[in-house]
Amino acid sequence: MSYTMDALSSTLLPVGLMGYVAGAVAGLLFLRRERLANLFSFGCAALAALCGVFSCAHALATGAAGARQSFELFPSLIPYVRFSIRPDALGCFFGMIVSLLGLALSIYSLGYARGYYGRKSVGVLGAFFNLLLLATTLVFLADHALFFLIAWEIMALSAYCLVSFEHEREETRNAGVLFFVMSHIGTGCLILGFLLLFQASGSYDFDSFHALGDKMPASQRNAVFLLFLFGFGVKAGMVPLHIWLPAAHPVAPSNVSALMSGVLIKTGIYGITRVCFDFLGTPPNWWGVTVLTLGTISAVLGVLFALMEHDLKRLLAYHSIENIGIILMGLGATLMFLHTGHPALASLALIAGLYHTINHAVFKALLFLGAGAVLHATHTRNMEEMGGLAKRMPWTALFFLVGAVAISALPPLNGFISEWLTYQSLLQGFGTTTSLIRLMFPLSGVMLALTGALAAACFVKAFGITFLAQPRSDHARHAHEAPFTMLLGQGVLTAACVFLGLFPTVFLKVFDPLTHQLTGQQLSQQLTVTNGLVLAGNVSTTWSGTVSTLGILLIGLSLLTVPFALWLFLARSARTRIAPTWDCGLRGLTPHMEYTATGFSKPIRMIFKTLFRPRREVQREYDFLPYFATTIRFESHVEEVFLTRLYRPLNEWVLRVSRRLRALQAGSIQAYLSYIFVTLLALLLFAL
Amino acid sequence: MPLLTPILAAPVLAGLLCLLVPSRRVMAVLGVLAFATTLGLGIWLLHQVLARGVVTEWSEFFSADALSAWMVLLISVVSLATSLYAGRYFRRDLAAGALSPGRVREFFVLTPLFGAGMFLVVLANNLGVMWAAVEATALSSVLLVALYNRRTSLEAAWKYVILGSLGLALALLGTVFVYAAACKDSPQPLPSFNWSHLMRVADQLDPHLLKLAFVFAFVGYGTKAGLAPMHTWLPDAHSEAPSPTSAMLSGVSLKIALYALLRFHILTTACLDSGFSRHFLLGFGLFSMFLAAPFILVQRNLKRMLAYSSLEHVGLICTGIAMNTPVTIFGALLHMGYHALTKPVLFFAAGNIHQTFHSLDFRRIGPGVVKVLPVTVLWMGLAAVAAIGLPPFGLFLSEMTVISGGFAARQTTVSVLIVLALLASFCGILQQLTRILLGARKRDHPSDARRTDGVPAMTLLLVALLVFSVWLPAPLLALIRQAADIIGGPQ
Amino acid sequence: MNLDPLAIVLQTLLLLLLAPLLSGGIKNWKAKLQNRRGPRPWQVYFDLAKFLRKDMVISEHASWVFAFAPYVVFLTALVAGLMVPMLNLPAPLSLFGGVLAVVGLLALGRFFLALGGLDPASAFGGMGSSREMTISAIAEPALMLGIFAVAITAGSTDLSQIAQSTQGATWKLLNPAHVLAFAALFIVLLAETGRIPVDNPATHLELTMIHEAMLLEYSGRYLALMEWGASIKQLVLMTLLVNVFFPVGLAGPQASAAALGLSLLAYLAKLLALSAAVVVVETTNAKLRLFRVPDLLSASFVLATLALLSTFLFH
Amino acid sequence: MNPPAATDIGSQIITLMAALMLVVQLLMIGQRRLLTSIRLFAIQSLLLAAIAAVVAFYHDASHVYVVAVLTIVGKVIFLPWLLNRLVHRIQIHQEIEPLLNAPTSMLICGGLTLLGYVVARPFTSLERLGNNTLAIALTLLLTGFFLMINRRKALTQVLALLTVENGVMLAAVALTTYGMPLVVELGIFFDVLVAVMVLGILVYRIRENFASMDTSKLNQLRG
Repeated sequence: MSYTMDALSSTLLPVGLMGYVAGAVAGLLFLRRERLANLFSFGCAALAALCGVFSCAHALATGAAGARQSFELFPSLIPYVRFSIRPDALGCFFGMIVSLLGLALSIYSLGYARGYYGRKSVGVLGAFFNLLLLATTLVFLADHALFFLIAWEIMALSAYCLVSFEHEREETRNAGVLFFVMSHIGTGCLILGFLLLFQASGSYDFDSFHALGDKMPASQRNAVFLLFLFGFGVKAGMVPLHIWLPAAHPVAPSNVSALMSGVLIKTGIYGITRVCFDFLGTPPNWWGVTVLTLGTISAVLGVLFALMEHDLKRLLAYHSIENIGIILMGLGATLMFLHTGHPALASLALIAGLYHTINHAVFKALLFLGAGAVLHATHTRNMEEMGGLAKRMPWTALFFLVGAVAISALPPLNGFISEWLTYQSLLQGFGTTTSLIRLMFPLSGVMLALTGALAAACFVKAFGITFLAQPRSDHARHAHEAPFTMLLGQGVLTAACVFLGLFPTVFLKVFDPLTHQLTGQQLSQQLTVTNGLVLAGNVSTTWSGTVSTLGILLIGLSLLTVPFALWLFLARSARTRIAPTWDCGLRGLTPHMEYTATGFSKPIRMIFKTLFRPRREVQREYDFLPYFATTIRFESHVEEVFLTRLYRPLNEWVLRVSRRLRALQAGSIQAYLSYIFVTLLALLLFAL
Repeated sequence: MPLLTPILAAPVLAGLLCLLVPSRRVMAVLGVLAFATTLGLGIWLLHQVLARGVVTEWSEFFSADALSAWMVLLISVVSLATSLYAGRYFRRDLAAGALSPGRVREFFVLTPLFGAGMFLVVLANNLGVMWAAVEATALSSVLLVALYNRRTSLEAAWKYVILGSLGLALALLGTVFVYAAACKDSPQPLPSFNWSHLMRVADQLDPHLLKLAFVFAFVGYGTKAGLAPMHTWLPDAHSEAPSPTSAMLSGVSLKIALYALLRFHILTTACLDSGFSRHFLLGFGLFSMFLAAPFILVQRNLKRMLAYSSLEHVGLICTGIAMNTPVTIFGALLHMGYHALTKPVLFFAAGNIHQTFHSLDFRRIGPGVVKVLPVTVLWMGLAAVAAIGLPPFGLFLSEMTVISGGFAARQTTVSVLIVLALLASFCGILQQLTRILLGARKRDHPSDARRTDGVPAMTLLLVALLVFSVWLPAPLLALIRQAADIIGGPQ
Repeated sequence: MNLDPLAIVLQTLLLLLLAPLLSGGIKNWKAKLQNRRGPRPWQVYFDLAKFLRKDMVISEHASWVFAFAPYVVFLTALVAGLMVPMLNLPAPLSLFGGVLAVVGLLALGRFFLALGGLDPASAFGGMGSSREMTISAIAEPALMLGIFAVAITAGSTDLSQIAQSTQGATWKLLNPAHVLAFAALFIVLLAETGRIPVDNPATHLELTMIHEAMLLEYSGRYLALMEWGASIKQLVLMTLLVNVFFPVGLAGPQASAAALGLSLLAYLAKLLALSAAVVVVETTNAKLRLFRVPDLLSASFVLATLALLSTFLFH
Repeated sequence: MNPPAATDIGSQIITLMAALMLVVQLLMIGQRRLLTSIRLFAIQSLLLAAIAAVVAFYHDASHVYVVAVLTIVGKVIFLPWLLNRLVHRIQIHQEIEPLLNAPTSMLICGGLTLLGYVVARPFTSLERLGNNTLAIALTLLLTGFFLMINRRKALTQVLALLTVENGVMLAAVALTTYGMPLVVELGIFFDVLVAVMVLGILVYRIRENFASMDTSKLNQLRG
């Protein structure tokens, strides 16, 4: 039985891949028939994703993933290239993430794409959407470096096409180019990294790379590590390589933004995990320290920049940077534990990181879908023009709220679980070494706390300004609830959030084959106490720490009896009136009197002003006294340090040099002749 | 049954016939027929070469080894596509009054001759004849460059012919030196000047003389092949020539000059058996790659940008060959092929754009070409994706092959440099094309938009490219391997 | 290890009943120190009862979030309270979560409190939420660091375990780690419970108010829940301080009624001492400007870091 | 087979004429009137033909006579005539000021001559007849090259190109006993002819379009 199931699940995988291909083709076939294109391309995507979810989840649950052998999709005649894939545990885990999101997003897109009818070609959107899903899945499953690179580049290419889907606006075009250029520079590093590995092993098969690092000379090994860290860091949006992310994610169609934030940047995480824990062997200490530090910096800076945004999708994009940072903290800790020889603890940190990976995928996609629904309804991304949507689109508001609570790492939802695991592994890390390095663990833990608190602040702002209070513009006033498919898509992800939050002990089993593959440990038994209700965070007897979100929820609900009992006794006669908000005796509150997003984050802007360097311009016109202004125009900017201090100068320098060089080709034939002449003389002298 | 002679004869015949026939359409058909024939013969030649090693005719006056056969295929394909494209193209020009019928006839006469010249280059067994043939291609293409008779096109033609003939004079001196070294006292000169004979006696030749010969040949043919810093004529000629000619120039003509250069390289290496000539190729190849990038980055003219990208690809091919391992040479030859399939598409698309907007200046064309020429832009986009070395197209594979070969042979520095240069030009082309192709039209576009011009030609090339990217037929693979062995010496 | 319903009920009752008394007592003492008569300590009970009985006025702009928030605030404080050992070890819900869960739950409450403040579209509410979230954002690292210092020494994130280990032989009154961490957490306590010098609990309509600004639109039973929740939160934090740092008199598991009584007395004594300290600070200090508050909290952060370093030195 | 004395004489003659070619070259560098330059070129080609003839005579290699004849027909008679017509057609007789003034150019040419000798030294053994003919050939090539760089008029550039060609042919004659194979010779010959025609056509068109022959005005294509 289980054997046939396994066979089924392993056959389902290629079926899923074919499904994506079919979706892409369908999209192109029905270029002119947008309804059919929408239905078929996203329908195929949904089915394919379903197959993917099933086969990956099954492979992980039954541990079959451990045993899978690599097989060729189709033979190639180009030397060096093999189109071989192997759904091992790590691949399956990420494959599951992409398929899960693919499912939800495809359902959502069925409704979302209607917004493009008559304006843009839905077929193209669907085709590239399928292509992106396909390429991403292949990136996770590829078992051969060149095949990996091919899938990687196709992924980047289709992502580029999707980002510049609404290419009429210049902002979009520039964002697309920035994204593609950055990602390709990253790819260059990956190519070099793989080539170094290839030089050492003589083959491009991932098998031949396994634990290769131990055989390589240290210098080369470090070079490989740095190359991959850079290459994958770009894709993951690690500070300071993140600048493409807040530019590209907002301008893409929202279902694509969700896919990019949810899955695309996770390919970077996948790469780092694959390389560090599968290829490079036992790491030296500074690798872990580097990754942990970068992670911490990314987390804090990401959330700080997010707080300054009042463009809803840019805000979410910056939060992706933050969460990538949190994931990297887990991975960095893993590296350090592997160095000090604590495999169990390393596995715990790894689980924390990867758990946060899937969590972030789920809730960030959910939030982007919510933002998409809002965009769909109000046609603006500017939070200052929203407000009051909770009444007009209650379901979207509810889903977004769930996402917000989850991403703020608040119990009982999934963000809390993964950050809790991260805390546990960091705190236990303190005992693993006696060197001063161990201070890094609690300190980065504290930074994690800061990040969480700031994230909470940021999402109070995001949700409060967007959905609560009075509408700030006519768009918002006439907003309407999103169509059913869009809600369904969000619903799926919400369910996933709740499941991952309330039943971590169930989900933990998924990690067993994974940690077994990478660190030779299986922790799910150890981390589950009292018949699965409670999650434990300790891998050694010298530490203890438990949590149970489900328990907390149940107790909380049962304690609801207290207030309700009080109603019965005291407040049976109390009535409820709807009245205007108290307005200090003015003539009624207008939306202008509400607190704005910019105002909300001002205290933080002031506290961290050394980082933001805020500039503001106030123009007020008044008739007779400045206190009675007729109009006030307020403008405030914060500086994206890396952009203004690092990237722009670099770019300008390159352009300047290139313009100088153009003088070589100044049009004078005499000059050209003399180039040849000089070359000839030089070579003659050389040849003598 | 002669094989090489018809390959040469077919285009010459077509060219001469074009002098007589009245209608433009017939001339176009003639061109297509001629090159279709050569393509067929080329495929046959492929099998012959695989069977017999070297095919010779006219008492070894013509001879074709794997390398020549490979070149024959490239020339035929590109010329075929060009003549497919040319018909519609010139109908537009006539309609717009940009050209007189006489000039159009000039094109249809000269193009087959141009092709024939290139065939002669690769089929001639005798280095002197090879030289003469290269000169012939140069002269025939000069008039094509000057076809529009605009000031700029005349300027380009002038630079092309002056630099070209000068270079060829130097190449001739190189040839003379080789000859001097070859026939010390042998009474009957001709056979002793044959490639086959030269390779046999290579090790007895006077090394000093050969060194000198190679220097002159390198500068000479290098000028024609557009290696920096002798490349200065290249962007001018490519941008000013009518697009079909640009396609042929950058698609094959550069590679033909490179082929001539390679012959000398092989000979020198065989004689000196040292890296003397390799270092030249390596240095200048890398220099070309790195010089191309900044010019692409700040380029304002579409076809000039494409020309610089050709410069970069030629540089890559040189470098790959200079790395001198079987794999890298194989990759370089493969790259030659893929590039020959890609570049013409870009130039055809550029031609459509030029005829639609009457300019090649980015600021005049863009943004939003896609709104006017959707099909053209789609094909151009695909070709551009291929040209900047992205999968699934073959250039990615060939580049990876070259680089991997370099790494496998522990030539890490060179390979890293290659990767860097490729990155740079990628960024340039990507942002430039995005700027003009995508976006919304600012000003109202001309009504008579060429929506489907040249689609057959482009499709032919792109389909071929895609097919050969994922699946190389075994004989072709064998042929390229054999050619690689000829260049790298049998490892 | 399983749950003891009785303990849960008992501690719930204790939290519910003791919290109002504590805040009332503090109010009363403050008045006394300022030579006022002040309200009676148990006045707060009457207030709550009054609120519960009264009709509710709900803003026309408010959405369902406005109604949802009070429950969350109230329940999170309560559940968090059940994870902190009050009279005996272990705390009833110590299995369901340690200090991280407590902090998380309080943050959840704060999250909805702030949303509730934003919902009625009044500028006061927005201002309050903004400041509340800011201050908590910079208070949380200090809180965490202080807790980490003790958690690492105790080798657990479970409050009961921490208390136990500090109760054990290793516990010294003047363990520098503990002293520094306690100082740090005391400052955090002031910030979290909205006390002078961070916020002034006595104001009801000023541009300086933080906590009150968010409650401005609440009335009737929602207001009752909010106030009650706030006082429970205060009790929880104070309990956390006293029982983690001075676990004297904490009864062990399955303690007899007498032992529980004793530990109750000890507990009350400690609470009185701590609240006395709070009162003294409140009366002797003036409220800080908003942008001075970070300095205060960074001071507590430094203290916590020192605490951590000292553990490092004494390990 | 000729007596060595005869070969000796022959080699002397050849050396002399080669030297004369060099002199003519230098004169051209100094010269600014187009028609004179064309004549000088004719003389140079004549000398080249003569050298070929001498070689043919002393080696009684009949087909080298063909070379000599071709040179006379082509470079001494036809091309000068063609260029003359062109000059009359486009009404330009004076070369304008070169980029470098005469003394500097002379200095440079001296340097180039030196280089030519240095490069040619290892190969003196290969020369069948005359000594240092190869050196002179190289010098012709280099100075011709320099002439192209230094002059602005399109027509002068053509002439310079042709002198470069002469240098190459001299080298061919000097180095290879029997001259190049006939086929090659013919190929080269016709190529040169066609090249000059093409150049002529272009010069004519440029003259039409630019109302000038100044190549330094051809600088619209940049970057």
